[in-house]
Amino acid sequence: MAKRFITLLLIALLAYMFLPFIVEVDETSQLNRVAEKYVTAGPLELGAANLVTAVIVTYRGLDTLGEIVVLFIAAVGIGFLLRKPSKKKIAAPKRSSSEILRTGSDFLIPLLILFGVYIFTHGHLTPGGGFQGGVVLTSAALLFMLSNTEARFNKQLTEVIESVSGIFYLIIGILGLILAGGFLDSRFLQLGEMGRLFSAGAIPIIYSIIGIKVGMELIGILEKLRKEEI
Amino acid sequence: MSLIIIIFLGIIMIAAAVLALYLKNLVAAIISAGVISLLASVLYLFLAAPDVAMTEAAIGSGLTTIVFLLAFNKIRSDRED
Amino acid sequence: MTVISILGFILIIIGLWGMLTQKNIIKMIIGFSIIDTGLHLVIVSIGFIKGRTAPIISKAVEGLDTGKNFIDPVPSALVLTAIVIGLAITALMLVYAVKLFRFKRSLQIEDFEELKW
Amino acid sequence: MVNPIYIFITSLGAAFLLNLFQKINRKIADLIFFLTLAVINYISLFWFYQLLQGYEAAKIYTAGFLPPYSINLYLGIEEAVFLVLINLLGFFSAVYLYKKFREISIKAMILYLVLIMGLNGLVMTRDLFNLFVFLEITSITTYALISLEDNKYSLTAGFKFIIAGGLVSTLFLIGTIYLYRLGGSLNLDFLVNSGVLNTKAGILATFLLVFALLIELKPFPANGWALDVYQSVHPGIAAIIASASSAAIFFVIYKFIPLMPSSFLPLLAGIGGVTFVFSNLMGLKQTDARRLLGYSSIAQMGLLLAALALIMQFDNLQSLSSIIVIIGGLFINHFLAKAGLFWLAGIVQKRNIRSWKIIANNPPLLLVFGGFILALIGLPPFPGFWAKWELVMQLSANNMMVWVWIILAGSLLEAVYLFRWFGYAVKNTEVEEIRTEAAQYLPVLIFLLGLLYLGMEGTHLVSGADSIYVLPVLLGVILYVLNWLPNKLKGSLCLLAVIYFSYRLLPALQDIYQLFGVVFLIGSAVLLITTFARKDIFKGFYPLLIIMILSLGNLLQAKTSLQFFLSWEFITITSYLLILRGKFSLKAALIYITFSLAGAYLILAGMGLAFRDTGVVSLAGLASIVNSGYIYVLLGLGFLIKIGIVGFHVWLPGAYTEAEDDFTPFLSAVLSKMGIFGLIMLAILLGEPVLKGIQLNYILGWLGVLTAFFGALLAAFQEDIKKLLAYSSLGQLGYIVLALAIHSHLGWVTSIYLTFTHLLFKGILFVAVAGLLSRVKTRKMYEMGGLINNMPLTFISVLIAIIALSGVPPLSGFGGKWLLYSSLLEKGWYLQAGLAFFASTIAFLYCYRILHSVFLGQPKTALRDVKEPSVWYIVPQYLFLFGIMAISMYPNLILKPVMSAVSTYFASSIYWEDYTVISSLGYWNGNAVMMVTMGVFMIPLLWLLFRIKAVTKVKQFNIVYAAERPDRPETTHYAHNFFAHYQKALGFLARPKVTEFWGNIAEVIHSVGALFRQLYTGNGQTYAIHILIFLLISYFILGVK
Repeated sequence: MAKRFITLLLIALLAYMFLPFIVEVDETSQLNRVAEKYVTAGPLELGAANLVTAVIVTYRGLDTLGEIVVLFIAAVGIGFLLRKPSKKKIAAPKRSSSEILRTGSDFLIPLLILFGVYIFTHGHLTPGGGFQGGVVLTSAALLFMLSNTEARFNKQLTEVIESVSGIFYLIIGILGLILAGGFLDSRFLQLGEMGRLFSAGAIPIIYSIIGIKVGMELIGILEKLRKEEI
Repeated sequence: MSLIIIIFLGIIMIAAAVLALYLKNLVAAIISAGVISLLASVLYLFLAAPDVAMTEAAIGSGLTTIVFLLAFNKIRSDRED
Repeated sequence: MTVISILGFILIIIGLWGMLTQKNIIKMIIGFSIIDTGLHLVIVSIGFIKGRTAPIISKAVEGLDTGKNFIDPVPSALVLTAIVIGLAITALMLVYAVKLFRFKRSLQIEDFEELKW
Repeated sequence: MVNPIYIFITSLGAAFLLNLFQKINRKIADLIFFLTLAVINYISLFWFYQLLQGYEAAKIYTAGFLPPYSINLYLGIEEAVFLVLINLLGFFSAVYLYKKFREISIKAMILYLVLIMGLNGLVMTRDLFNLFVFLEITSITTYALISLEDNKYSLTAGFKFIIAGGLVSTLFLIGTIYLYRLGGSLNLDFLVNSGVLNTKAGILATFLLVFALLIELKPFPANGWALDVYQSVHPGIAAIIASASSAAIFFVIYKFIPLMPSSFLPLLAGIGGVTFVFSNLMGLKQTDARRLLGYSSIAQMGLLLAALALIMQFDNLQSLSSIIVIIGGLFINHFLAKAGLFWLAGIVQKRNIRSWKIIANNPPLLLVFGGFILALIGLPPFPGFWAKWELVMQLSANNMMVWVWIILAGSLLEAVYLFRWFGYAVKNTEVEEIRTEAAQYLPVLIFLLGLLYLGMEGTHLVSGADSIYVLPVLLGVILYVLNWLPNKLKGSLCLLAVIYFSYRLLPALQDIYQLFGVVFLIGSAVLLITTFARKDIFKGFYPLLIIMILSLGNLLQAKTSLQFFLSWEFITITSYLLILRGKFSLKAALIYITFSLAGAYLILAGMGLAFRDTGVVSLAGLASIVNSGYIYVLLGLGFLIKIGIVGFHVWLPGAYTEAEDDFTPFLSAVLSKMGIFGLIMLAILLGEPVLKGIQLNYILGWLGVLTAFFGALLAAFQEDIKKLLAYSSLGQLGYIVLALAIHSHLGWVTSIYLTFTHLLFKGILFVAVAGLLSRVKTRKMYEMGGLINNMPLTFISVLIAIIALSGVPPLSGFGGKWLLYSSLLEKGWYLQAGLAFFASTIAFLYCYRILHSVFLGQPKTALRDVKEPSVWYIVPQYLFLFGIMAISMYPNLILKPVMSAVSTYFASSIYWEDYTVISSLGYWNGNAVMMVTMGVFMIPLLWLLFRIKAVTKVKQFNIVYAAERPDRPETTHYAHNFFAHYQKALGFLARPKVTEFWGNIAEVIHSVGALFRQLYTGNGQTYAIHILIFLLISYFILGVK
């Protein structure tokens, strides 16, 4: 109990410590230099309508690559941690899923995939992008897993797609380095007319790759958590 | 108007957070934590950040909850062995 | 919006409380994910400017000065990254919980004190 | 020009593809893995080389926009150094881990590659959020790699690590976002001077960032998780965490310094200092090798942090080279040695440090182990030595003496546990072999060679150093390589080397220095003959001996305080290692090195003060210091500890007794004089300093006479012949110090004269005892007896040495005593003279006992067939004997050179007439004394010999007891407890009070260490709470302004 009390005291002190963040930092009414440049020059420089996408894919592209890497190593790491299967591996009798779920998912899965693809290909135009699209792809896969409890995902295929999309990402980055201003510069393709699907340089391509890679990585994580490799 | 909604949502979120920590039933606690993220994604709309709202809804509340449940399921099946 | 950043900090504090006092490892991880949610709220609220819209060029904002009408896109971009990283860490923590349970048949943090001093 | 961004591209490309390649062929995947590591090594080395040539630093703008609009990387010379080290370690650790990787899973290789890439990113990026991403990349890969050893220990540790890491990243992110809000940028260079520090929130944000990074450096007390990780993970991974990851984080903190408000630096220094001292304190109680390394790692990073923060606070900007020496030296030293030791821990496979003795079966491994230990402690010839030296000098110059003491205290604690560990490793009693594989052994060896190379490079960077130590070390290495030669040949080579070295050195030295040269070098040369008696091949003996002897010579020709200290440390290390060779010397050697290092650190601190006052490291510069009392005290105390002055003598009997029998003569006859030399040098340079109105020489004199008194007293009550001689040595050194303290012409003449005679008779006695012990397998005197018939030659030399020692006419000792009392009376130190006289009467007692117990009386049955020791023991004795006879007959042989040497510093107060020395108090004619005494003694002796038939022999146990029964038969021997009656009278003075005192101090320090480590409860949650407490204390109490 004493320990709880001390912890409470500490946390209260911590809250007090954070106080200047609330008290001293008021709401801004102005953009700072960096943001100002992104929203004013961004559309012209990169041709993307969604400026968050412009920041994610190009201006702070290295972060995004890093983020992809984080997901990648999380997937690898989880597989690595779970490399030894549980001691007693009884094939637990899985309940087969209901008819409704199965027919429903047969119908839904293609739609979800389509929707996911839409989201990440239109990341430069509308809200959403690679991550969100990738998650939608994952949900399609999840639905598949739920409706077909016996089936195993084609692991080979997801892994190959994942690796290849990762390499493509890097290649596009290098193209930016060689053909444009720097690594991950998306301007080595024509900017095109703003608002079109094929515009904003390489942003849609990068975001699509991200979408696919994120999708595959998340599927990998879920798959590893669901079943263990034997 | 929006302020009232925000405060209302905020109170629910805090309540959900406390519930998530103190519910005995772990599945309920996990879902309760998912609710926080879901409501947070609503708040992001107020903050004019639709991208974040989508992500938080999909990843923060959706996927994270699923990962929690899968892991918990794994632990439960280990316990039964 | 200050209200939302306050809410964010409250969630951080609650999550931290959970992480430091809950004995069950799963609960600790829940605490961590609450911290994460709060943190994301704080970050996004930093970029908000009253009366402005999402930084997406559309018909509605055509012809207006984007510099005067858009919120800061940077925090949003950062949070996207942070959310994904948060997921990765949470998943890893959970896998650790699974592994720990296999070794000790327990999820209580006090049962993992062999290494000390 | 290769764009450094390709470091990321190649490692990521390989990481993405490894899984696919593995499906095709595992061999190809492995090849790609190593190729990738080689490529990133190439890139970093390439840039390092380019930048050294003066090329411009690489500025990489990603996405083709200038900062702050895009993330940029920077690769300057500092970054390049860190990258090269991290990548090299990455490569070699991969080689080391290869087998494990192959066994387990390709996934480990993928994670490993990404980890190394992440560390590169940490070093190069200039963007806060990008830094966060790289931080997470390295953390997540580490979390996963921790499970390379898939057991509950590593996984619990890993989970604690994740909790701490989660907390850290939260703090970091809060800090980052508020800096962005207040500073308008995420770019480090644009945040500096952006005005963020004008608000409390800005300072808080900066603090959170710095604090988060700090926690990654594992400061005390918020580091329980780190210790668990070090203890339980695979050593290959531990090496990466301890060296590479810490290096990257350390560099990030360095990058952040421009951003910090000035009040952070003292805070960082304080945290670093506390971490350094406390981690080492707690390390004392640790027996798990890997956890011990963990403590040491944490301590070293603390020291590094403190050093960095302190240097940044110096008022006057120091020269670049001294910063490179300090930070670079400490860093590289820790980096290479710690990685090497963790690897070694993996090879040895033993948890408990006591079980490390199996390493002694594998000499190359033992050598490497010893090298790393010396490096970590900061001894020459490793980079850490230069770094510590320079650090102490610069701290002193900036008036931060408190820091000097903190750092030296921490270093001493660290030395104790590391040397203790090393001691266990050397004592080989096991037959178990260590399996080594080239892939594991090679990286370790390469890192040690790297350390040696960099240590040598350090010589050029430190002012006042030169390659003075190269010759001894080189000869040592040659002798080590020639180990296969027969023992006598090696010994002869060694002897030749010493003679040649003396031939070159002695003429170049002047006055007193030259005389000490004779003591050190000629004395050693004679003693070397003894070692010819060794039969087996002794690895390491001659190499160490030659380094020690030549370093003694170097001590004399040192021109700068650094050269002096360097040689001093070389002698300390080699003598420690030589003492450690004795069979049961483990404890004695540890005590010896502890006291020696404590003494050395006092000397170091004194030299630091001198540097502060003079600004130069030349020894001659000491003479110009006006207020030299403190320096005199520090240096003097250091020298006195080496002599074993009363109060600090606890190391002496053990070391003398437990050292190998043929090494003890070196300790007593030669090595003990280095402290005397130090004192004389000090007196030459500083004169007679006064501190707070106290005449320091007066105290020194009393210390000397008390040492003489207690030395003699303790000697009288010993049963162990070596111990007896050890205490006797101590007593004699007391006279030398006393004479020295008189600080007059006569006093110094006496002192140096005594030094010479002590060399001669202690040389004889210890060599004789070595010979004796080579035949008789006991050191207990009451177990010997009657050996006069078995070893007449030894008996004669011992007899003469003892006559010389006890100071009775006619031999040289009498001259010494005469000179001593003359000089004491001249000075007016009557009380001291009285006590000295009393002490020499006690000396009679133990002298008599040696003769009587060992050589006279009834021979023991078991020892009836004992023969004279080998000729190699006899020759040096008679060489010394010849010396004694010569200077007894013709004292001017020695007194003349001594007097002329001393008269460089004092006007002479004594003069000569033929063979007669005349002082104001009387005269001494050695020749005449000899003649008279011979007459007085020879007549009775002849008469006794004539009467010898009348003596009746008594059976040994023919004693009648009066109702008293001895517990053991031996104790009935008359020689047992020989001076029981005196013991009753004076025994209370001989009780080991001082030993108890030091024992208690050691006990208390260990208990404090044990107390503090109770903090580490093993509970992951508690560790997180520690971090929180630490955060709040740092912020609120330590005052972040």
